[in-house]
Formats: sequence, structure tokens, C-alpha cells
Amino acid sequence: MIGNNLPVLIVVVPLLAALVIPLVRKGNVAWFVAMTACIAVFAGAIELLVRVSDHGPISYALGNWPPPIGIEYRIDRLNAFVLLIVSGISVVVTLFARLSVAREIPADRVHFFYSAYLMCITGLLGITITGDAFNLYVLLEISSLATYTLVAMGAQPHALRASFNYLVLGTIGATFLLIGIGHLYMATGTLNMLDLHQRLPSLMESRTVRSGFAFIIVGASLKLALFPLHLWLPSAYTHAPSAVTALLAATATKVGAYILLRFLFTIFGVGFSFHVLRADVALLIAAAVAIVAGSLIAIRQQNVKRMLAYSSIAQIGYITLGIGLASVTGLTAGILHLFNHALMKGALFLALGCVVYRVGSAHIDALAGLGRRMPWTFAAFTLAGLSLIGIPPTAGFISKWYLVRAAFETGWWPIAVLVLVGSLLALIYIWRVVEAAYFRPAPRAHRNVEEAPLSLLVPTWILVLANLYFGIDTDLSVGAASRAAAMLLGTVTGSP
Amino acid sequence: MTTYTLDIILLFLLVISAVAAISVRSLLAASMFLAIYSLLMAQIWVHLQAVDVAFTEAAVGAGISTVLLVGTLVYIKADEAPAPLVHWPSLAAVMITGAVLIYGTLDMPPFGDPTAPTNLHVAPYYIAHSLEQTQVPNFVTSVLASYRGYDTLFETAVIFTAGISLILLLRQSSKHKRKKRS
Amino acid sequence: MQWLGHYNYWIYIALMMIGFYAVIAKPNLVKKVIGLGLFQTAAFLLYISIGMVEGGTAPIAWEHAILYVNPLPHVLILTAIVVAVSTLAVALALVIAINRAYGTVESDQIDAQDIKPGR
Amino acid sequence: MKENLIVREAARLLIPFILLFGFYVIAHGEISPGGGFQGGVILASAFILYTLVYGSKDSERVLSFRVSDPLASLGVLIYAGVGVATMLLGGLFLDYNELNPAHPPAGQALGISLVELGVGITVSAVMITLFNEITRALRK
Amino acid sequence: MTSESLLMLAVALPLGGAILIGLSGRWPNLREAITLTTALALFVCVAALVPDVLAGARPKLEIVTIMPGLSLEFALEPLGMLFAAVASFLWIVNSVYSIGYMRANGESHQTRFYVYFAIALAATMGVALSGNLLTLFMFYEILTLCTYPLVTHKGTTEAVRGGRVYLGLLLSTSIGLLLLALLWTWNLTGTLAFTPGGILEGRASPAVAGVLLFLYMFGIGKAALMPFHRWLPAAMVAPTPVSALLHAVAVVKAGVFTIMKVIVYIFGIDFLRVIESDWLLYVAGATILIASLIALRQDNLKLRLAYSTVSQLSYVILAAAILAPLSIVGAALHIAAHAFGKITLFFAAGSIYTASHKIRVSELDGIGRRMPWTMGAFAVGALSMIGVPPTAGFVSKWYILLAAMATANTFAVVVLIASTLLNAAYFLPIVYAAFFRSPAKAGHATEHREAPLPVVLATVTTAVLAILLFWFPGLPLQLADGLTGGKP
Repeated sequence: MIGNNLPVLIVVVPLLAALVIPLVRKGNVAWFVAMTACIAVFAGAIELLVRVSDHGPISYALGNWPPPIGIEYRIDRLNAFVLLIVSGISVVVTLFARLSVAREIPADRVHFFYSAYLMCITGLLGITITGDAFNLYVLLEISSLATYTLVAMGAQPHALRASFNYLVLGTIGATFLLIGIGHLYMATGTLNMLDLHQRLPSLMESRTVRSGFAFIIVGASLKLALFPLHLWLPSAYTHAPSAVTALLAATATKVGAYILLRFLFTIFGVGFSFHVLRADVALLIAAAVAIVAGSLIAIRQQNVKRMLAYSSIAQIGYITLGIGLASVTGLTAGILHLFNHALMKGALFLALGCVVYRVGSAHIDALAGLGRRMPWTFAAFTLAGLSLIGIPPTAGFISKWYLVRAAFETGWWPIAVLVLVGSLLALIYIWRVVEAAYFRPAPRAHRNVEEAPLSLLVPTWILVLANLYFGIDTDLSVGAASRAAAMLLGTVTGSP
Repeated sequence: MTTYTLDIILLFLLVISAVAAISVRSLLAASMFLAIYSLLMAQIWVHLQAVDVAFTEAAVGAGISTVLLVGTLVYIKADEAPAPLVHWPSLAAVMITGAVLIYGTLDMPPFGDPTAPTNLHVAPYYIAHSLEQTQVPNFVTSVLASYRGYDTLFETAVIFTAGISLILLLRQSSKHKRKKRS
Repeated sequence: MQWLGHYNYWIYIALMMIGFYAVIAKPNLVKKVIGLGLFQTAAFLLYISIGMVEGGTAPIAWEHAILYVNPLPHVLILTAIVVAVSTLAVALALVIAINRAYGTVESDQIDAQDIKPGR
Repeated sequence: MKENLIVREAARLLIPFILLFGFYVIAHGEISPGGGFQGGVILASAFILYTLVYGSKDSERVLSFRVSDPLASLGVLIYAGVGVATMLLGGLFLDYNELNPAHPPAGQALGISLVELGVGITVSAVMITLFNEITRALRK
Repeated sequence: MTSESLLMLAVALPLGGAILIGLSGRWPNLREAITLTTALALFVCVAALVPDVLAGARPKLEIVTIMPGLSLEFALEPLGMLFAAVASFLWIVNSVYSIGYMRANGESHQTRFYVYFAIALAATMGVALSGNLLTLFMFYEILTLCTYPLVTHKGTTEAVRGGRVYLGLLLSTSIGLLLLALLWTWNLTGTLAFTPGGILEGRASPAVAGVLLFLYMFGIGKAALMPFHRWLPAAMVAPTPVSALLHAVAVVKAGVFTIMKVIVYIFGIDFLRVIESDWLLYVAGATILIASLIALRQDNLKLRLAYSTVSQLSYVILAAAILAPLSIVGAALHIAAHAFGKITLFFAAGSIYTASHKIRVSELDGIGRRMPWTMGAFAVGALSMIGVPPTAGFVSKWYILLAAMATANTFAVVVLIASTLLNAAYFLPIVYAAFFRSPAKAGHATEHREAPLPVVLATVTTAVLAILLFWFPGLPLQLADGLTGGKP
């Protein structure tokens, strides 16, 4: 029963967990249920990835109604990989969450918190795995709704404001998607992604489809926080609880990128997206601005959480850059950075979470002198930072390598330079923190701060070590990414 | 043709109530206009033969939504502060969006066209088979609960999430000490 | 009839623009929420209009029906309406919480308070 | 409002009918407009009316959040449960035919009414929660 | 033990040492014992490789494939052998010196110091033994990062500022220019392996290769080619042992070493003759002269030494840029020769500081009488810098000069002569003052003797070696010859 229903279980297990958790009043039990669910999902995701890479795409007809009549789950190399990222990160973050949430969320609602938390993960997984455009919208709204609440759980009133802004922009984005999907449905009469992909090429001239395209791209970019549409991100990341920030930074934007990939390549196809409508130019420009502006703003931040948030905007720029280059290498680089950025940002935000757990603030002055007090935490921060900068042998370096290579191959000269300039800017803002932590005297209040507890350090270091591991052995990451890229570009020429 | 004229009048009223809803300073009045807007919308749904949607719109849009809005307003007890009449950047953004949509409408199939792709591809299957496959004469219900039952499962999950959210955000939050800054 | 044929769509665009404008232009949070409501409902009008079939009857089987309207958009919009009301509820909850924390629901006044303490 | 006798009596008379109507809508979604969602809202509205008329103290006694919270979960659990059941019966998720392999359409009908029931429960419970939480903010 | 496994061991040993040192931090004696044994073991391991290489063996070892067609691999060739031997040997001496120095000056966080020192050595070995450009780049960056804590060891604002310049310049050149060049090369050739005769010929148009050369030469910031030399003076805030081994030998030599590898194995001398590369000659020459002029005006002894290092490094580049087999030999020799000379000078400077806490040239009057051994060694080092026989500096300079004359390269000849004079001008006065001036009568001239024994011992040892290398240049010569593909 598990075997052939695995695709749907990936989403249903966390859903059921999210439903059961409010019934148990104990916070720890709630955490345990959540943890178990996440591990189960992770295991399932691994199994799916193996199956897909062995036997090609898997299709699962929900309610046993053949698509496009019913809703279909369709797992190919791309979303199997994204599933792995999302589920893997959620395991680590949940591991981290137990103490940090117990510290940051009032005890009488921890179990509700975990319910919302799992709903968010459920939504993200569902978006990734579904093969139905409208189903994607519904799941998007689930994860968003949960996310707004999770963000609002931050300690300060700013969190409420951030959450509200996120809600407004997020809803606009989702509604844009809805409108776009409506246009596609109008032109084709179907909602199934594969079906859409088969019917759209004949409609390339249709203004309805083109406007739909515009709305979908804008909607997805809002979720992805691509440069001009990033306004919700910094405050949301800054004021959300540590665990939530880590989860969002490492998974939510990635899923946004996935939506973009899915629509650009699978549904509309390269021919339409990049040759008829030249979306690549728009994406590349947005990405370039994101990298430079994001990094420059990050340098000026005093709150390290906010600094990392702006850095995320820049990093999203890198991902979009890879997508916009629309070559095999470029796409590989984009998908690869999807994976690597999840690792590095996850590690950074978790390390920061350790600091917040001890000193209750992420302001750069609050970090002063903590390098000695919390050696493991800041060692983790520094290593993950190096990965963000792109120093070998870290995962970040591999991303940069492929991005620049793609830039060379496609002859986009300035982009190669831009990517490297981006790393240098990253060096500046990461090193501000490192210097503060190691060379500035600790304020008297922090003289006897202790190292973060083990159950926070372990998940942090899991991600840090992953950063190092995937900087040396890139078979999994590069392999999966390049196969997914080949598949996406192959969909145009018809070859699998 | 008469149905059209009626539709046109309704749609026109719809626009008016929408404009009113966003322009009146009194928030209570605004939410009332929103309720009217929803009722008109429900009316239009009926005209477009979408009875289930009409029912829901009436129950939710005019009903629950209004109750929640009014409940909030009773608590807030404030009217919109005077603001500049037009916010140009926003207007520009809106205009661009509108332009794209207008462009989009230009080769949409004419309204109500039975030969539109939507009426040829998937939908006919439901109409043809619903009764014999599910014994449910109301196609909307059969599609909702069976053919696309999976959507509905998550639609319900969305509501559930909303419930959880409000519990998290509002319940006992007076005990939950938020440093009120002043 | 062509211009009439798209009348619904134009109205939906108008409504969407009105709502969208309120969302991004109005400093008052409640007004933003109301705008969101209009904005989303407009999108519903698009879908239902898509589903309309000239001379079709409501999609409920009965013996002498010749033509039914398309049920699929109705289903989608039922879902969307639910999503909309859920969003509305969460938005209002946030507005209440914000009002409790800041004593106002005007974004510019909230910003004014946020600047003071600094981050 | 509590003092207004007429209102109280009117409510006393109305509420049973509203509840009845709500259940009817849930049950008869298959043949007539309506279904779990609409019916659930109607049920909730009955409770809301009760609260408005008799005040929150009494309504708490009738249906406290200790009851409504689990109900919210329960509804979705029923829905998902049907799906799990069909899987356990060897079919795919939400494949109602498995509920009655001998006569699939009957299985479909059964499945549909079950999930509609689930939707109804969750919707009414959550709608009540939404109303309670927002108005509780008032009382505090 | 096969030479392949020795390659692995050469990098692994210092790393393992670093871990042990870190663990034994609580017991200083044990800690320093471990440091010394590690250093010794490393040298033995490296020395064990020499015979094979002289016999013409070129052991290779692939660790892991990082990206398709790109792997982390070690490969030994003469130049790397020479570099590894010099660095690993001097580490022993330097460890002895460090023990004396760090204890005498009561430096803090000594464990951290020794740990990062060991890691730095591991990185140096990695650079020396790297089998392709990617591996080299990787260890090059690691070397930068793990020396940062050593530069900022004191933790003072001055140290932090120094560290900022250090890291900033080295990383921005390596990421901004070198990595770009790397990727471009990869894009052109599809390989980054070090191959005799180069890989670019025929794959890159001379124009493109010219741009590439530019990127490489300035991208390898560790070679301190002007204008990217400022990190070296900045690094002088570090404790003297660091300046001595890392910033006179390991790090800076890693720079020129990389340059030579690129010139010999990526471009290929013959190909470089084709493309526009004269500017390199001029930049190197300019660096030599300008740095010397700056050195003249430095009163801080370590800074003067630092600028001298800058100019000496460009000797190697200049020699390489002459593009004659003979000059390549000279360049390789100079890597070794300068190492011994310059480390002696730094040792001396450190021992002066330890004994008398003097850091200024102007304070050294008559110090030679109090510290005869130290200043004697200093004199030897100075002579080697200038290139006066019988010191190692003479041999390498002689080769370079010969090559310059053979190729009728007037510019190089002029630069060499001029710089020799300048070297004399900024070194000899110190020696003179130390021995023949009477100490300032000021009260602060407190009585002090020689520096602690380990310090003096190390200093004298290196000085002696600087002389021995003049009489017995056989080994480095053979290796250097093997480099040009003359006789293996």
C-alpha cells in the first residue's frame, strides 16, 4: 500500500500530523509528531528520487480519475529533487525547532504552532509535487496562510506588521497566479500541466495566453521575492521566530523558484518563454539588479537577520540568473544553487538562531565578542558564510563555478563578472559579522554567555557539514541538477 | 438580450458599490458596501447559472465576511484617516495591470460561446458521466467532491489553517505579553 | 455583439483594478483588506464568466435539459471563495493584533512608531 | 440586546430551523445547490445568532472552544480518513469506488456524502472559531 | 611506502598535527613537542619523495572527482618538490624559533597559534603538490583563510585592520581575477591539468591569451605584484614567526610558485613568447625598484623587510618573464635562496624584539655588541639579499643575470643591477650601525643580552644554511633543471 501510494503519502502524512497535533495539548508531543512526520516524508522523498532517476517520471491519478479529468501528481527529476530539498531541510529545522520554539513561543500555543508549521510544509511539498495548475494555487494558499501566521508569531510587534505586508503581497501574487491560470484555462480548457504543455504551443499567438503568461510570471516572482517584488521578504525574515526564518529562507523561496521553472519550462516551454516572449531578458535584468542591490543593502544592515534576508534577495538573483541563461549549464547552475543556497542559508539562519537563543537579539552589537563565548556557533556561521561567499571547498563555490561557466558559454560576459563581484560583496557583509564576533569586546551583559545547547548545535552543524561535503563530492547535487536541467530543456525537443 | 441588459445593469451597480467601498471614509460603511457588492455578485452568479457559487457567495461574502469585518471594526472604532485623493505610483501600477488584461481580453472567446475550448475539452466529460459514475445529479458537487476531490480536501485544510491561525493570533494573547512599544 | 461579448471581462478588469488600487494605495489596513476582497472576487467573475454557456442551465442534471453551463469553473471558484474568506479572517486577526500593539491601523502612523525604537 | 424579549423568543424559534436547514443543505448537496461548505456556514450562523442574542457566556456553555477545536480537526480527518481508507482497501487516494467495489457508483455516492459531512463539520467549527476569536478580542 | 601515499601523507600529516595540537592545548610542553615532531615527520615524508623525483618519477594521486572532468588531485613535479622541501624544512627551524619567541613574549592563545600554523603548512603542501589548477586554487584560498587568524593574532584594532587589508586584497584578487581566469581557461580548453608545454597553445588566440595572462598575474595576489602588494606590509602586524615562515616563505612563495606553474604548465614558455607578455617584465621590474625605494624609507624594521620581500618576489616573476630556460632555473633557485635569506632576517628582527623590544631601525645602534650572534646572522641574511657571495642569493641572481644577458634583455640587466645597489643601500646601514655605531646614551637603553637560546639557535641555523646553499646548490639546481624539461 505504501509503495504505489508513496507520492500522495508525501503530502498526506504531514497533513494528517498537522490535524492530529492540535488534539494533543503537550508541546513536546506535538514536536515529536511533527519530527516523525518530517522524517517519514524525507525518507519518502529519497525513495521517490531514486525511483524517478531509475524509471523516469511517476504519475499518480488522485481518486483514480485519469488526468486531465482528475488531479494528477507528476514527479519528474526536477520536483523529485526539490522535494528532497524541502523535506530534508524541514527535518533539520524541525530538529532545531524544539528548543528554539519552546523559547520563543508561549507554551499554551506551541502545539497550534506546530500544526501551522506542518501545514506550511504540507503546502510547500504539495506545490512541488502536483501536476495540476489549480491544485498548485490551492496548496500555495495553504502554505502562505500558514506562513503569515508563523511569521506573526515573532516576539516583537514588528512581526505583525511584517506578516500583514507579507499577507497583502502574497495574496496579490496568488491572485495574479489565479488570473493567469484562468487565462490558460480559458484558452485551453484544461488545468493539467502536461495537457497544458501539449495544447499551448498551438496558441503562442493568443493574447489571452500571453497576458496569462505575464500574470503567472509576476505572481511566481512575488512568491520568489525576485528583485522589484521582494518587498515582503526582509521584514518577514527579520521578525519571524528563528526556526521559521530558517525554514522560509531554505524552502519557501526555493519552491517559488520551482513554480517559475515549472511554468517557464514545462508548461509554456522554452520556445514560448524565451524565444517568443524573451522572458530571459527580463529575468536576467531583474537578477542582475537583485544581486548588486541586495548585496549592497545587506552591507548596510545592523540587524544580522535582516542582513541575511537581503543577502537572500541577492542569492535569489543568482538562481534566477541561472534560469534566465536558459542553457543546460545555466539551468544546472540555477537548480544547483537552489540546493546549495538552501544549505548555506539554512545553516546561517540556524547559527543565528543559536545566538538569538542565548542573547535574545540578532543585532550586530549584540554579537560582539561572542566568538569566544560560543565558539561552535560562530565557527558554523563563519564556515557557512564562506560557502555563501563561494570559497572552495564549499558548496557555494560549486554554484559560482557553474554560474560563471554558464555565463561564459552563453557569451554573457558581464554576468560572469557580476557573479564574482557579488561574492566579494558577500565577503564584506559576512566579514563584518565575523570581525564583530571575534574582535570586538563583548558587552558586560554578555560576559558569561554560554555556548548554545547541543540540540541546537547539531542541526546547525549538520547543514554546515553538508555545505562542506557538497563542495567536495558533487555527484548528488550536480548530478541531480544537471539531469533535471536536461529534462527541462529536453521537454522542448520531446526527448525525455 | 433582456438577460444581457439585466446583467449589464447589475455589473454596473457592482462597479459603483466597489468604488463606494474603497472611497468612503467610514470603515463600517465601507464594509456594508462590500456586503452589498457580494450580494450583487451572488445575484450575477445566479444569472450566470452558477447557483452553488451564488449560494456560497451569499453565505460567505455577504454573511460571514461581513460579520467578521464588523466585529473587527467594533473593536477598532476608528475611521480612515484623511489621505491624498490619488496615489499616483499605485495608479500607474494598476493601469499597467489593467492594460495587460485588456490586451488579454482581445482574443478571448466571446462570452457564453458554447464552442469555447473550455466547453469542449474537460468539462463535457463531467456533464456526460457524472450521473452514471457517481449517482450525483449536481455536477458541481460531483466534481467538487470526487473528480477534483483532492482540491476540496485542501480547501477544507485551508479553512482549518485559518482557524489555527486565529487561535494562534488572538486567543489569550492578553496573557501572551507583547511588549507594547510607546 | 463582439463588444457586448466581452462586457463581463471588462467589468472584471475594472473591479480588479479598483480592488488592486485600494490594496496598494490605501494607508489604512482595513481598507487594504477590503480592497483584497474586491480584488479576489473580481478574479472569480472571470472564472464564472468563462464557464457561462449561452442558453445553458445550471449544472444539475434534470430530464429535459439541452445544455448545461460548465461546472468546472464553479468548483474552482467555490474553492477560491473559501480561500478568500480564510485570508480575510487571518488578515483581520492581524489587523486586530496590530491595533492592539500600536493603537492604530494607519500604516504611516505605525511606521512612525517603528522608526523610533530602531532595529 | 439580551433584555429584548421578542428577539430572544424569535431566536429561540428560529435557531432550530436554521440548524435543520443547515443539516439539510449538507445532506442534499448531491441533488440540489449547496453542500458541506454552505451547510456548515449555515450551522455556524445559527450559533452566531445564539451568541449575539444570549451573549458569549451562555454560548461558551453551549459550545466551548474545547469542543469546537477538536471538531475542526475532526472534519478534515474524516475527509482525509476516507482517502486513507480507500488506500487501505487497495485503491488510490480518494478512489471512492473502493468503498463499494461491487457497485462503484454507490461507492462514489457514499464517499461524496462522507467528505461533504467532513467539510460541513470543519467549516462550521472553524467559522464559529473565527467568530469567537474575533469577538473575544472585543470582550477582552 | 609508495610515493603516491607519501603525497597524501604530506598534506594529512600537518592536519593531523593540528588536531593533536588543539587537543593537547592544556599542556604547553606536550603541545610544542607535537608541533616539533609533526614538523620533523613532515620533512622526512617530503624528503623521502626527493629521490623518486630526481629519478624522473612524476607520482600522481587523484583524491575525488569534484565536477565532471575536474578532480582534487595531487601530482609531484620538480618545482613543487623544491617548494615543498624548502617549506617543510624551514617549518622545523621555525617551530624551534616559535617556541622560544612565543614563550619569551608571553603571547596569548598560543594553542590557536600553533593549530593554524600547522593548517597553514598543510595548505602550503597542498599548493606545492597540487596536480591541477583547481586543486591549487582550493589550497591557495585555504592558505589565505587559515593565515588570517595568525595575522590578527594580537586582536588589537591595528591587527584587525591589517587582517582586513590582508584578506580583502588576497580574496578579491583571487576571486575577482584568478577564478575568472580559471573558468575562462576551463571554458577554452576543457582542462586545468598542469601539462608540460602548456594547455592554451592552439586553443586560445594570442589576444585572448594576453588578457588571460593579465588576469593570472594580477589575480595571484600572493605574488605581491604591484599594485596588489599592500597586503604584505599589512600582514606584518602578525607575530614574527608568522612573518618569518609564512610571509617570507610559505604564503608569498605560494604566490610566485603559482605564477611559475601557470607560466610553465598552463601557457608554456614557447606560447608566451608568441603573445604580448613584455608588460609583465616591466611591471615586475617596476615592482622591484619601487618596492626597494619604499623599503629605503621604512624605519620599522619588519616593514623594511616586508618591502624587500615584495621586491625580491618580483625577481622570480622577472626571471620567469625573461622566458629563457636558464632564467626559469634562476627563478626556481631564487625561491629557495630568498627563503633562507629572508627567514634569517625576520628571525633576527624577532630576536631583537624579544631581547630588547626594539622595532625601529634607528634604535639599533651598537646592538651588534649585545647580540653578536643575532646580528651576525642578520648580516649574512642581508648579504644574501644583496647577492654577495658566498651566499645563496648570489647563485640565483647570477643565473637570472646570465639569462638576461643571454637574451640581450637590457631592461632586466639594468633592473637587476640597480636593485642590487638599492638592496645594499637599505641593508648595509643597519649592519654598519649595529656593529660600528655606539649605542644611544638614552636611559631606555637598558642592559639586555642575546635572545633566548631557541631563538638564536634557529636564527644562526638558517644563516648557516644560506651560506651552505652557496657552496652546495646541487639539489635545488637538479630540481630546477628538471623543471625546464632539460635533464630530469
